[in-house]
Formats: sequence, structure tokens, C-alpha cells
Amino acid sequence: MTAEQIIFLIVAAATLFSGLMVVTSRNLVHAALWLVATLFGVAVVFALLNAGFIAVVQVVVYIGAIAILFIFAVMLTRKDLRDHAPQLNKGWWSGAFVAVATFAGLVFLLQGWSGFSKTAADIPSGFDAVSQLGDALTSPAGYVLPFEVASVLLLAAMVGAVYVAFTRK
Amino acid sequence: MSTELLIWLIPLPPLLAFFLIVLFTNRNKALSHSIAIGAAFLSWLGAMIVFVDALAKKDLGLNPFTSSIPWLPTGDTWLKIGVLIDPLSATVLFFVAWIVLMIFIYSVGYHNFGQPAGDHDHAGLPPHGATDDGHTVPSIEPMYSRFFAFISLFAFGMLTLVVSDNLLTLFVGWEIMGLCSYLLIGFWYGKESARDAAIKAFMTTRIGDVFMLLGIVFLYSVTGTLSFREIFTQQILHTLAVIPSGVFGLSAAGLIGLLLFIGTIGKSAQFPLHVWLPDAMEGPTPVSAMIHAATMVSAGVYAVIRMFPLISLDEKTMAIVAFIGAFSALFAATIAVAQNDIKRVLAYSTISQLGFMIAALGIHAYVAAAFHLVTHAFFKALLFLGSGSVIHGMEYGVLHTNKHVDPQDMFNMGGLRTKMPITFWTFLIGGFALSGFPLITAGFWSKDEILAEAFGNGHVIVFVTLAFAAFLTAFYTMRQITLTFFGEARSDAAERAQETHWTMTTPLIVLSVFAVAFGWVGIPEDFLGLHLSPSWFHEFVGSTLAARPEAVPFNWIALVTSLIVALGGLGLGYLVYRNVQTAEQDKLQIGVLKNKWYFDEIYDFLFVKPAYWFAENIVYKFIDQGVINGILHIVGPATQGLGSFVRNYFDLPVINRFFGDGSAGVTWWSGKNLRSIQTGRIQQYLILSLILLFVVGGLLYYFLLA
Amino acid sequence: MIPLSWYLILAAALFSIGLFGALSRRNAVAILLGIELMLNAVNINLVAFWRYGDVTAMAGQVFAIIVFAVAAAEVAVGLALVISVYRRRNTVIADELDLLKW
Amino acid sequence: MNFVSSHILSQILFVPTIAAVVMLALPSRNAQVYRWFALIASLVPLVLAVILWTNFDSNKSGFQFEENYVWYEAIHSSLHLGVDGISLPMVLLTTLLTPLAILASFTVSDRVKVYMMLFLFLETGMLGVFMSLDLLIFFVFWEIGLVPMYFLINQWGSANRNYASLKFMIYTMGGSLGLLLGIQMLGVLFGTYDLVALSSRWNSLDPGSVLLGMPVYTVKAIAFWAFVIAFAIKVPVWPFHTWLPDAHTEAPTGGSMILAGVLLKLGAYGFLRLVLPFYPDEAKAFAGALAFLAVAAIVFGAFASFAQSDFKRLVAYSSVNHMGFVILGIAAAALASGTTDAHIAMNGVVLQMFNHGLSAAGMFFLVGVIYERTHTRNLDEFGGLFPLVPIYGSILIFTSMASLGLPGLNGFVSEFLVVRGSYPVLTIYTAISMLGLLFTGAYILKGIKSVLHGPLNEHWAHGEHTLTEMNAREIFVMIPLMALMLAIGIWPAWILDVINKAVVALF
Amino acid sequence: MNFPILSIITFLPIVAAVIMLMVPAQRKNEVRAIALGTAVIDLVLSAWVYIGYLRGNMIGYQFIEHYNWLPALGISLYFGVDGISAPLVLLTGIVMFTGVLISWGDDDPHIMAGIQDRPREFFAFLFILAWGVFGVFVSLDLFMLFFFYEIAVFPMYLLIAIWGWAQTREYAAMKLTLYLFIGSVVSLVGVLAMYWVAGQNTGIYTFDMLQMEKAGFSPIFQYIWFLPVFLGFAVLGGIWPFHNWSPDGHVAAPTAVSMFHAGVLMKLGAFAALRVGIMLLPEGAKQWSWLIMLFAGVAVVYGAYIAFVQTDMKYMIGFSSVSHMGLVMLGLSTLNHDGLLGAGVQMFSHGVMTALFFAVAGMIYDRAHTRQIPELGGMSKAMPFAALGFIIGGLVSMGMPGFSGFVAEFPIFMGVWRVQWLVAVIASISIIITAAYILLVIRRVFFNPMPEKLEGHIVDVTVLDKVAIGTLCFFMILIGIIPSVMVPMMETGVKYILNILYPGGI
Repeated sequence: MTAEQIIFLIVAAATLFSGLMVVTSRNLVHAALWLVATLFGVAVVFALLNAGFIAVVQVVVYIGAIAILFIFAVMLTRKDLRDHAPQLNKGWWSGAFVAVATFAGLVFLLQGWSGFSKTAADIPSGFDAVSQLGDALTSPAGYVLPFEVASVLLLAAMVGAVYVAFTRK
Repeated sequence: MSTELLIWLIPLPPLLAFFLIVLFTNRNKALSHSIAIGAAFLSWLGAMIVFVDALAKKDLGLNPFTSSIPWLPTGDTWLKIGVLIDPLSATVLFFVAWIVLMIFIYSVGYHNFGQPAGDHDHAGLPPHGATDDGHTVPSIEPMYSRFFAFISLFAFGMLTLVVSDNLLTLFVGWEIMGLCSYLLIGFWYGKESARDAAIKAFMTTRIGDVFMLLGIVFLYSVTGTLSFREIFTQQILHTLAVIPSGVFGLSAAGLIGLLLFIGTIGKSAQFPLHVWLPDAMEGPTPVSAMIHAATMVSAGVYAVIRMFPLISLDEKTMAIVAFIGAFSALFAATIAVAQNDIKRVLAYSTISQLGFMIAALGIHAYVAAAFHLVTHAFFKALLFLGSGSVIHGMEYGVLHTNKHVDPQDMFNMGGLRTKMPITFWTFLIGGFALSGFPLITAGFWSKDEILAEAFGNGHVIVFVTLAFAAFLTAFYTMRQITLTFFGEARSDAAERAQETHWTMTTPLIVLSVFAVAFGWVGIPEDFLGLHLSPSWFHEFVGSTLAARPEAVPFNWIALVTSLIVALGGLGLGYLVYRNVQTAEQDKLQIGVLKNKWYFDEIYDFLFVKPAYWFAENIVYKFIDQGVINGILHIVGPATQGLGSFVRNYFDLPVINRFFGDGSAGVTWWSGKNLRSIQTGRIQQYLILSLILLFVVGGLLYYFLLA
Repeated sequence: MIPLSWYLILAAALFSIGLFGALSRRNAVAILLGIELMLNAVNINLVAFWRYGDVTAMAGQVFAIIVFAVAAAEVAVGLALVISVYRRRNTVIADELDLLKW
Repeated sequence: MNFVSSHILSQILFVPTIAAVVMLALPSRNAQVYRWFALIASLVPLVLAVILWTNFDSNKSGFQFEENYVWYEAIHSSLHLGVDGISLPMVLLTTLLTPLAILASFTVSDRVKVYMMLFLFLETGMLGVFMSLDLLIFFVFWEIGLVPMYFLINQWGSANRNYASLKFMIYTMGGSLGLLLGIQMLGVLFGTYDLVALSSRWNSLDPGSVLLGMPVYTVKAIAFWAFVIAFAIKVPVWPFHTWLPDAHTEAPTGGSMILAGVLLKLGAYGFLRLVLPFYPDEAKAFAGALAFLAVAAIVFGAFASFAQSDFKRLVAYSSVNHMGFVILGIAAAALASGTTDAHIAMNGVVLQMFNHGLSAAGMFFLVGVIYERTHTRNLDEFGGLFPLVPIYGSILIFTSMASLGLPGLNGFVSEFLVVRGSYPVLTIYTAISMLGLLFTGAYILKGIKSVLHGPLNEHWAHGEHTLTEMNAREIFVMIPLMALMLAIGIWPAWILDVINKAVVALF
Repeated sequence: MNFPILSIITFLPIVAAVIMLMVPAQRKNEVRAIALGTAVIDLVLSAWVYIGYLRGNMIGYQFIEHYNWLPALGISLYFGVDGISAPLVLLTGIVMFTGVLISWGDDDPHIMAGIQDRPREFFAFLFILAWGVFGVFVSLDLFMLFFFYEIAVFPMYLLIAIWGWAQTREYAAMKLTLYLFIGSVVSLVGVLAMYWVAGQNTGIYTFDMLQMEKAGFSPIFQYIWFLPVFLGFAVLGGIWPFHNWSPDGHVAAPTAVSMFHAGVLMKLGAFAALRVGIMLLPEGAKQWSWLIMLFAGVAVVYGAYIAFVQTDMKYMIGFSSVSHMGLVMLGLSTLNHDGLLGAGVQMFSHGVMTALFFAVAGMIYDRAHTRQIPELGGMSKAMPFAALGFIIGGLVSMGMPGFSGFVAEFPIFMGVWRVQWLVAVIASISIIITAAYILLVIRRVFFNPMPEKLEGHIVDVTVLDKVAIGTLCFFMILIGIIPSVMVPMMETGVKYILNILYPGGI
């Protein structure tokens, strides 16, 4: 059991716990905050995977933007949270069942896979993941097209969001 | 021109005249009757020439004048038609030609040629007379031309019949005369009685004709020929005699003979088809003369004489013939006694006299029958024309007095002896001839020969019957003469009656000559036992037959009988009716006799009415309209019903509603009931789809990978 | 060293948790939160496969990036929808949003 | 001229149709134009038919002037035309009666164009039946003939025309259904529709063999009756005759002339051309039944006619009566085929067809003449018209006598031959048929009596109803008919010779 | 034949439809002009094809065109006509032309004839329909055939539902569409099955029918699949007992659509049933022909009987169509030369005839606003030309010799005789019933006195209508008098089929 493994286990546990809190906590504000925690945990996991850049992006984009956005939304629709009615719908148990079934199914499938418990090779020396990523994202040989599409998607989403949320007087 | 060609030509002039008058000259009366008489004269001329040639030719009987042409193709052979003049036809042709000519001439006067047109005469009604300077005079017949046209056609028919050498053309002439009698009896078709009489005549004779046609067809189909000379050969006659016909055990010859004879019964008005003849008096008198004396009825007898060799083959048939003849002779005579209409008396006497001839044939008295045929033709024509003359005179009187009495009723006459002498004397001659006044009249010789034959050949019943009939004949003839000419006039019309036009009297005179003289050609060879020259007539006509019949030996009883009946009848008639003034005084007005033994009524009840009823109710109303159309009319509704049944009880409910809309309905219903799982909640959809995914995935995994 | 399996299980668990949230929460916003978790789980997988596969092939990271973008877009639009729905119907309870019902 | 002589039949056949089509294009408001055009157009075939008659060599056996054109080779049917001694008189009759009927219809004033066109089409239909040597073509023309007649009755008929026309059409079509099926069967069996080929092969069938799962004689018997019924309805034979009085009574004058004059002959012609050659054995076997029906037609026809009070109906029923003799003769010929009796009977049959064509057409025309003037056909409403219309009266009597079968006129010759031919083989039937002959006289005289004779019905004498004499046109219609009646009556050989030779060759 | 005439014929209508849809809606006359022009061109071209085939050596398929469409699945645009489809192409051209003429629409307010309401869409849909019909007739590729088949079916729904007779149009349109789609789905399954099995047998997966004919399906396979395939298509042919959509559809549809529907669409079903069912599955056809003959025989008499009692003109015609299509099916079921020949000719003949019927019925309805026969009368005076047309049509439908109906029906009956004479006898009853009701209708509608409430409302038909009627009558009479203008080429097609049916000769 190396230190790395211990760290992973702790982080994973925290992440999962906070994730559970996200879907269970009555108070949405708390749920949003627990989400932040979860995302942070995921960011750490990225880091553990030697994906620094992704981790950073995770922190910046998710925690910095999305989570905050959530909190705003919660605030805006706050009135419903005044009462402490159950936050789970009547069919929650079936949802739970499906979730568990999904987990079980995934694990079952995965453990049947040959490369399930393979270990990582070392990162070659002098390998710069970030620049590689940059190249990949921008070079025509790479993924510039999906990248652009994604950006267009973002733009469309922004416009759409504005339009949808726009209040007609 | 050869005699044969001449024979061909004899019938044609009247036919020509008929067409000429009908098509062109029917407006012009004078022209019409000139054409008609001219035609009749030509035929007469031809006939005389032929007759002379016939006399000149020796053993004419064996090889007569004959020529024929193919007329009808029948399979591989042809049916030939042609002309034949043998002694019999020559003789008949002789009197026919004479009488026809006479009647034609007579008709001119009878139809008041030269008189003014009537004031209110209608075509189809007898002329009513015209007013001429104050008082009424007879007016001319409106359909004058038409009369001559018809009567010419009639003459054509008769001549065709006489000269023809086969049954077919004989039948043609026969039928044409039937038509003409229809047309002429119904000449005054305005009169209901005339119209009915015409139809009655046509239909009654047609009954006979139909049977005759059958006989002809039978004969033709057995022998394959209709020509007399070919039939009357030995072997054909023999075959006919031996072939059984399968009817009443008659031989073929017998049946054919019977059928042909039925035709004669119709034509010659023998019992039981006699009923038409008296009614036929509705026609103009010349027509009566034409029909009853000269032509039509004689045609019937002629046909039988013609077919004698065939008919005489079967004794059964002969018996029937004899019976019919004798019965008719007596039966008609009884009726004639009670008639008051001058023409009707003659009509019945005709039936009776024809009965004599038929009876004669029935007892193989071939020559006698032929002889009586000829003599009777002459004196009966004379009598009819005479009666016509009387009636005409009466009508004249009627018109003058303007008192309407029936000009034909003998009880309105009387004393005409002085008023119309020529008519009287000629009528007297005719009457005596009819009653067989001894020695001088032709009637005596012929009738006497018949009686002699009957007695001589031992046909006692026939003899007695005929004798009695002869007595009655003499009686009613004298009754007629007495009532008409003797005594005092019984009506103003009779007072005013006057002698008729020369066109009418001349024929009377001519005929009266024959009525007397023609008898002399037939005086039996051994009359009264003295050996005179052989009877020319017997020699001549007898030679027609292959086996010339032997003359019956002289016999006093027969002679005496005929003397008694003739003279007795005449005398009795005069004595009884000398003083009779009115019909009431007439003892013989017996209902059953006056009403002709009620035959008209019986036939009407037995045949006529049932025929109408059957035709209308059974055949038309029941069979056609009821049954057949009834069945047909079911079809339409049936189709309709079947169609709508299929549509309403199968197509719409089963196919349309059940299968068509039904399936759709099921779909709709199931959809309606399944919609409840559509909550519209996205999360439930998701859950469901995932579950489904798992299930499907699991299955796939299980079946494919594992 | 940590075997790949750990990451994958972690991701699976996180995904399931998110799924549960998406399926079971009444509040629309909360559903979106669940979806975020699922997205993150995906990202973990992506990066993990990059790391344990050929490192020089950057597909894993690139798609992670794209997922970020998609997530952002999704959140933006989703929240906008929630808000506008809230404006219209004055609720964000998913159960009551059954316009899909026929 | 060479063309004319080589295609004479097809010209006779199609000239009327072509004329009708031309007529369709004829732009004129004036009815007279159409009348005369139609008349002239219908005279052309008559002229050609006369040429045909003169060029016809009666000594040659078999068909002459044959023409053969491709028509429907897929089912081996060709437009095969030809005439022999039996069909020639029929062709002559048709071509003669059509112009007369058209001439008789000059008084039609309603839709003259269509009327005349229908007549011309009708002529083609009828001629086609008589000329065709191909079974299918025969059927084609057979059916085509119905349509114009249907519309003639239905459009120009009198009060009850709808019923009558429908009855006529459906009845005849229903009858020809069997014919159709029979024809199909023959075609299926032998793959040809050529009459000559068919009759030979059909008769050379081995009687033991099996057709359509049935023994041959059964099949033949069925087919025989199918044919017979079709033709019997057309003739019409009792008890299939009830369409005829209705149709005749309602049809316009010209229509009934053609109907009685020619259309009825189609049926009888079918018997001669198809039934006897195809089914000699069956015909012989069933001749008794046929003769029975024939006698029934003769007797009942006469009685029914006698019972009529409608002049036209009376004449119509007389057709039933007269055609009965045709059937009687056919039955006899079937029974005695090959013998002289058969030949004589056949001569009678064909001649009787021709004669009835003349006399019936004449009678119907005369009825039409008086109907046009008085607008009634009820015999009780006439009476004593002779003095008013002497010419009409004479012509009526003449024609009546012809149809009554008076010797010296045409009717007698044929009836004599028929009776002569059938007497030896069908003695009893012939004897009974004499009863019909007797009543023929009865109804004819009844007609004459109540129209011409009797007390004058003053209604027609003066006033606006005054009866007018036949005009020149009407007389002209009658002249050819009467001339032929007389000609045949006095000298039948000119036509009978042709018939006879053909008959001897055929039966 | 390098000039792609068939594809032009086929695709011209759809092109025209698109163009029309671009024209502003209120420019009605321009739209009509375009429609008419297209129709004329198509008519001319199809006539050209017909004559070209007739003039040519008349063997097998002519005017072949072949373009890849989806080679991976062996689907291609493969066009060509044989002796049977060429007349049907011509028929489609004729009906299209006359249909356009009939629905030209007379703006005379009190006639309201033709299509007044949204002619642009109407003609567009009509032409899409025509596109599909042409496609089916010329396709030699099974997939394409099916594709066009569906295309032909779907516009009917809109045409009926929008322009149909207000009272029953929704019902009828839905019913029709469901029937036809269910039918086609059933046959689609069969088609796919054939595709696979043919692929397995031969190794090449293709929809090319000429290939599939040689695929050598096992008898048991044919025995199983023939019935679904044949009946699936035959539903559109109105085969009993799946006929019920058609009378309702006819009644509800607007005139031109009824013409198309009865005139062409039903032939589509029969044609597809022949081409796919019989020609690809000959053994199955032999196995099942008795059933088809039974259905058809029933249909013939049954339709006639029902038509006899209809009081609605269009229903009457509709059921008579059932009866006459029954004759087509009867001919097909005989599987012999005469029967198939007759069926082919009958397809053409009935197409023209029933188109004429519906045209005239529509004209009458437009003027009298009723189709109830008892309420009509005296039309012959008001519209003589239409009356003439209807009468000629009537004569055709009662199989009167001298008209195309006889030329068609006679061989059919002969064919039936060869197989089962009893059916021929029974079926022939329909002829007489047909005659009865046709005559009655003609009399009541055209010659009875006109009801006074119609007096003065009935104006004569327009020139365009007359042209349409004339065209239709022309073909009926032409074929009736000179069968050889059509029969020989039909025969070539029939011979081709017979070779498939009886490779060893009969």
C-alpha cells in the first residue's frame, strides 16, 4: 500500500461521500456546496493521474463557474426550498435501484475486461502534456474541428440560455 | 298457238283485270267493268277453244292436254306445277267459263250501272237509292269497281283450280276463292251481319282447308308428287291402298281421301261445316251465284271427283262420303222448307244438291256426280240470278213506295209473274230443273241418274234418303215459285216491282237454255229400255278414269220414284201454298227447322265462345301474363334482394365494420388503455428506458457473448 | 501503483450516484446537479484511460476538455430553462412538469 | 370496281357504320339532311347486296366472297366473312328492310341524327351476324345489335318503353350468356373460332372421351342447350317470348319493323348456322322437345294474338306464331337430317324467315301508319276505316293475307314447305300446328274486321281527327315489300333455288 | 435508347410539383397551366414509349435505364418497360392528363366544378402521386418499386382528407391509408425475406428483380411467402375481402383523385402483385392460385350484386370497380396465357373506363350537388356529351363487344375455362347484373325527366371536360375495335411470365 494509494482512497472516499450528500441533502444550497466539494475531489483525482492541466481546468471552470452558477440558480428559485418537503420523488426507490443496478452492471462488465487491473506505464521523460494537449487541440491533424464545434456549441448555448431566460415585458 | 299454251293463258285475264282495276281504273266505273267483262270474255273464248280441241281429240282421257313447269325446288327434285285438260276438267271449264261470263254481265245491271250516285250512300253499305226528278230510283253501287276487281280475282281462282294438274295449284285457287268469298260476302262490310258472315265463311271453310292441306302434305310426303296423273298411276295407287295410315285403321289412301274430303266438306258446305253458306247470302246476289252455283261449292265437289280414284280406294272413306252427302241432302232440304228468304231457300237447296253429288260419289256414281255438278251449276246459277232479279225488282218497288219491307222475304212478294215475265219464266225453268221436272229439264236427267245408280248398286238407304230429299226439293221449290210469282202481290213494293235491265235478263235467258238443254247430253243409253245413242256425257267424262265406269242398267223403280218425287213435290207445293197469304198461315214455320236445327247456336256454344275464352283468359292472361311474366318479374326483385342482403348483412357488418373498422377500433382501444403509462414525467421515462436497457442488454449478453 | 480498476470503480460509483440524483430528485436544479456528477464520472474515465493507455495520444484529455464545454453549455441552458419554467409555472418540481404527457 | 368485287362483303358490312360516323360529323340543324343522308347511306348496301346476289354462284357449294382479316389473333379469332345460300337471303333481307325502316321513320322528329345513326349501326350489327364465319365475330355482332335497338326502344318508344327495353336487353343478354360460355368452351377446347374448322373438329370428338371432367355427350348436351336457349329467346320460342310483345309494342315503327323483320331472324339463323351443324346428334335427340316448344309457340301465339285488343300487340304475337313454324321446320330437319324431308323443311325454314321478314315488317309499318294518324292502337277505337283510307285498307288486307299464308303470296309457300317437311317425321306436332294455322286466320280477320270493316267510327270521319290517306312516302315503303311478297308467292324458285342448293349441301 | 425517357416520365411530375409549390398560391391559373403542361408532356412521352415498344421488336424489357443508388445494398434505379407495363404507363399518362383537365376548375361560381380550393397544393400532391405510380410501373428494382409504391400511397391521404367529400373524407382517408399501409407492410416483410434468401442463394444481395427471378427460391419458401406478398399488394388492387377501403375512398375522394385511384392506383396493386408475387414466386403462385381464384371469383359476382343496389353513383362505380378488378385478379389467378392476357388488357380497359365513370360522376355532382341516383335525371339533355361518354363507359363495363371491355373479359373467361369451368360460369353472372344496373343508372340519371329542383342549374360540361371524355372514349373504342393495337404487346409480357411460370414450357 503505497502513499499514493492511501491518498487516492481518502480522496475517493471524500468525493463519493460528498457526491452522496449532493443527491441527498435537503437543502439545495448545501447540495450545491457539497457539489463544490465533490468537484474538488475529482480535481484531486485528476492530479493523481498526472493531468495537471485538466485538474486546473476542473477547478477553474467547474468550481469557479458552474458551481457558482448553480448557487445563483438555487437562490433565484429559492421559494420552493422554504418548506422542508421531501426532496426525493415518490419513485426514488426505483431510481436507487436503477443506480445500484447500473453500478453493478458496470463493475460486472469491467471486471470481465482484460485490461481491468492494468497498471500505468511511466510518463516518458521530457514529455510535456500541456503542450501536447495544445497541439492536439489546435493542429488540423489533431482535434481542432471538434474543438471549434465545441466552442460553437458554447456560443449557441450562451445565446440560447440568454434567450430562454430572457423575460419578455 | 298450241292448246297447252292456251290453257296456261285461260286464268290470266281475270287476274290481269284485277290488278288493272285495283291499281289504275278504280275511279272509272265504266272502264272497270269493261276490263272485267273483257277479261271474262277472253277466258271464255279460251275455254271454248280448249273445249272444242278437247272434243276433237280422241281418247283424251288417256293422253290429255297437259304441260308443267318446275316451280318449287325441294331437295334434289322439283315440285312441278302445270295445267291439265282431261274430259272432266274440260267439262267443268266449259260451264265455269259460261257462268262466269254470264255473272259478270249480270253484275253490271245488278249494281245499277248508269244510275245516279246515291244521296247518302256509304262505301260498305248497299246503295240506298237516289232521288231523281221527284221520286227515288236505285243508285249505283259506291264500290262498283272494287266489286269487279274482286269478282275477277274470284274467277281467276276458279279457273286456276280447274285447269291445274296438281293439288298444289288446285289448293292455291281454292284458297284464293276463299279469300274472295270473304271479301265479297263482306262486300257490304258496313253491315254487322255481312261482316260476321264473311268471317264465318272464311273460318269455317278454313277449317276444311287446314285438313285438306294436311291431306296434301301427307300425300306429297308419301308419293313425292302432287300431280294427278302421276298419282293416279297403278302402282302409286296400290302403294297408297296398302300402306296403313295408323288412324282408324284407314289405309293411307283412306286417310288422305278423308282429309281432302274434309276440305270439300268445308268448301261445299256439307254437314257439319254447312253453317256458313246460308249466311253468305249477305253478299250481293251475283256473288251468291258465283259462290254457290258456279264456282266455290262446285270446286269442293270437283276436288272430290278429281281425287275419286284415290278416295275410292278405301271403302270406309267412301262410306263416310256417302253418309255425309246423303245426310246433308236431306237435312238441308228440311231446313229449306221453312225459310222465307228467297235466297236462303236457294242456299239450302244448294247444300242439299251438293249432298246429292257427294252421295253419288260415295256410291261410286262418278259420272252421275259430275253430270249433276254441271247441270246443277247451270240451273242454280240461273235460280240465283233470277232471285237476284226478283229482289232487284222488289227493291225498285221499295224505293218507289218508300215503304220499307224486306225485299227478300217471299211473303212480301206474290204476283210477280206479270210484273217481271222474263224473270218469271227463266226462274220457272230453273226451279223445275232443280226439282227434276221430268224429261225436259237437265236436273231430271242428272238426279235421275244418281237415284238410278243408288238403287241399281243396291245402296237402298242412300236411295231412300235421296229420294225423300228430292221430294222435299221439289216441294220447297214449288213453294218458292208459288209464293213469289203466283197469287196476288202481298205488298206495295211487289205491286210496283218491274222487270230488270237487259244486262240482267240476258244472262237469265242464256242460262235457262243450258238449264234445259244440257240434260240431253246425258240421256242414258237404254232409257225406257229403248236403245238410244250412248250417253255422250257418260262416254266423255267417264273416259277420264282409267277404268271407265259401266252405266247402270235401266230400272223402272228408280225412274218411277224420281217421277213421283218430282211431280208430287211440285204439285203438293203448289196446292199447299196457292192460297197462303202470310207467314202465319204457313204450317211449316217450325221453329227447329226455321232455326236450322239450332246449329249456329250449338257451334257458338261449343266452339266459338270457348275459343275466345281460352285465348283471352288461359293463353294470354294466365300463361303469358301470369305464369311466364310472373316468373320473369321475380328475377329483378330477387337480384335486388340478394344484392342488398349481401351489402347490408355481410359487406357492411362483417367485412366493413368487423374486419375493417373493427381492427382499427381494437387498435384505438388498446392505445387508449395504454396511455396511462404515459405520465409525461421525464424521470420515469428514463427509469423505464434504463430498465429496458438492462433487460435487453442482459439478454443480448446472455445469448450472444455467453 | 494504483491499478486502473480503482479509477474505473470510482467513476462508476460516482456515475451511479449522479444517476440516482438525476432520477430521484424532485427539484429540477437538483437533477442538474446529478447530471454534473455523471459528467465528472465520465471525465474521470477519460483521463484515466489516457493515463493508462498511450500517453502520447491526447484524445482522452481533449475529450475531457470538450466534456467541460458541453457541461458548461448544458448547465447554462438547463438553468436558463429551469428559470424560465419557474417564471411560467412558478415551480421547479419535476413531477409537475408533465407537458410531455399526451 | 375490282376492289368492290373483292371486298364486297366488308363494304356491305361497314358502309352503314362509316356513314353513321360521317353523320356524326355532319353539321346541320336540318333534320331532313340527316334523314336523306341515312336513307342514301342505307341504300348503298342494298345495291351492293343486289350485286352480291347477282354474282353469287349458287352451284358452288360452301361459302363465297370470303374475306379474312386479322382481328384478335391472340385468341385465334379473325374477322372472317362469307355468305352461302342460307345467309345470302338474310343479307338481302336486312339490306332491304333497313332503308325501308329508315324511310318509314321520316316522321321521327326528335333527335333525328342520333336515331338515324343508331339505325345504321344496327344494320351493321345484323349484317355482321349473317356474314361472319367466325364464332367470336358472330357473337360480337350478335351483341352489338342489341345496343342500338335498346336505345331505339328506350328513347323513341311509347309509354311503357322503359320496362320493355330493359326486358328486351336483359332477357336477350341473359340468353346469350349461355352462348358466350359455350363459345368460350369451344374456343378453349379447339383453340379456334373458325366455324368450318370448329364444326368438323367438334363433331369428330371421340364420344367416349372426357371433357372438363364430364363425358363428352354431357358437355355437348349442356353446350347444346346453352346455344339453343340463347337463340330460342331471340327467335323467340315459347315460353321465352314474352319480351317480344312488349318490345314490339313500345318500339317506334321503324324499330319494330327491323325487330320483327331481321332481329328475330338472328335467332333462327343461329339455329341453322350453329346449332344444327355443331350438335346434329343432340339436335336429333332433343328435336321432340324443340318441336313441342315450336308447336306451343304456333298455337299459343295464335291464341294470344287472337286475344289482343292492341293492334300492334296482335301483330307482335303473330310473329311468335310464325316463327314457331321456323322452329318446327328446324326440329324436323334435325330429326330427319340428310333426307329429302329435311331439305324441304330447311327450304321452308329459310324461306319462312325471309317471308316473315317481309310480311311482319309490312304489318308493323301499317300499324305504325295508322298509329301516327290516330295515336291509338286500341282495336276497339277503330272501325269502318276502309272508305276513309281505301289504299291503306287494300294494302293492309294484302299484307295481312300474306302473313296469313294465303296461297299465291309468299307466306303459303314457306309454310307449305315446312309442314311438308315436318309431317313425315313429326306428324302429330304438325297436325296440332294446323290449329295454329286456323287461328292465324282468326286473328288476322279480327284485325281487319275491327280496323277496316264494321260501322264507321265517326270520330275519324271528320273534324280535326279526320283520317288522312297514306302519303306517297308510306306507299313507297310498302311497294317493295308487296312486290316481293307477290314475287315469291307466284314464282318462289328465284330465291328458293339458291336456298335449296345450300340446304342440300349442308343438311 | 440513350435518351432517358422513362426517368423523365417518372421524375417530371415531382419536379413539376416542386415548381408548383414555389408558385404563389393565388396564381391559380399559372399553377393549372404548369400542371396541364406537365401532364401533356408526360402523356406524349408515355405514348412515345408505348408506340416505341409496339414498333420495336417487342421482346422483354425495353428503354432500360440503370443508375446506382445504394450499391452497398444492391439498390439501383433500374427502369424498363415490358409488354404489360408499357400500356400501364400509357394509362397513367392518360389518366393524369384527363385528371388535370377534369380538375382544371371552372371559376363560374354556380358550377364550382373542378378544384377551386388551393389548386396549387392539390396538383402538387396529385403529381407526387403520379410520380409514385410511374415509378412503380417502370421500376425493375424491387426496392425502388416498393419505394415508389409507398410514395404513391401516401398523397392519397392528404388529397382525400383535404379536398374530399366533407362528410366522410376523414374516415375514408384514414381507412384507405391504414389498409394500404398494412398491406404494404405485410408485403414488405415478404420482400425483405426474398432479398435475404436470394442473397444467400446467389451470394449477391440485390433488389434487381431480373436477378431475383433467377434466385431459385425453394418451393417451401415460395409457398410460405407468396400469400403475404401477393395479398399485401393485392389489397391495393381491391381484392375481396380487403376491398372495403376502395368504395369509401372513391366516394370521399375528389373527382380527379377518384380517377387516379380507381383508374391507376388499383392497377398498381394488381401490377405489383403480378410483378412481385407471381413473377418472383411462381411456385407459390401455382400453389395458391386456387385461393386467389376463389377470392377473385367471389369479388366479381359480389361486387356486381352490391353495385346493383347502390343508390349513390360513386358507390355504384366503386363496387363495379371491385367487380372488375376481381376479373383482373381472376385472370391473374389462372396463370395461363389467356387469363394473364385478359388481365393485362382488363387493367388498361378498366382503368380508362372507370376513370371516365368517375369523371362524369364528378361533373354531375359538381352541378347537381347530389350523387343520389333517385334525385337525378334528365342529364342527357343538359350535358349530352357527358351522357354519351357515360353510356360508352357503361357498354365497356358490361363487356359489350366492340369495346375494350369485351376484348379484356373474353380471354379472362377463356383462361378460367381452362382451369375451372365452374368459376367461369358463376362469374359470368356478373355480366348480366352489370348490364342491368348500368342500364338502370343510365336511364335514371340521363333519360328520366329532370327533377324540377335541378331545372336550370345544370349547365353543359366545359370544353376541357369534353376533351377528357373524348380521350378516354377514344381508347376504349380503339382497343375494342382493333385489339391488335394492344394485345400483341401484352402477349409478349405474358409470354415472358409464362416462361417464368413454366420453364419447361406448358
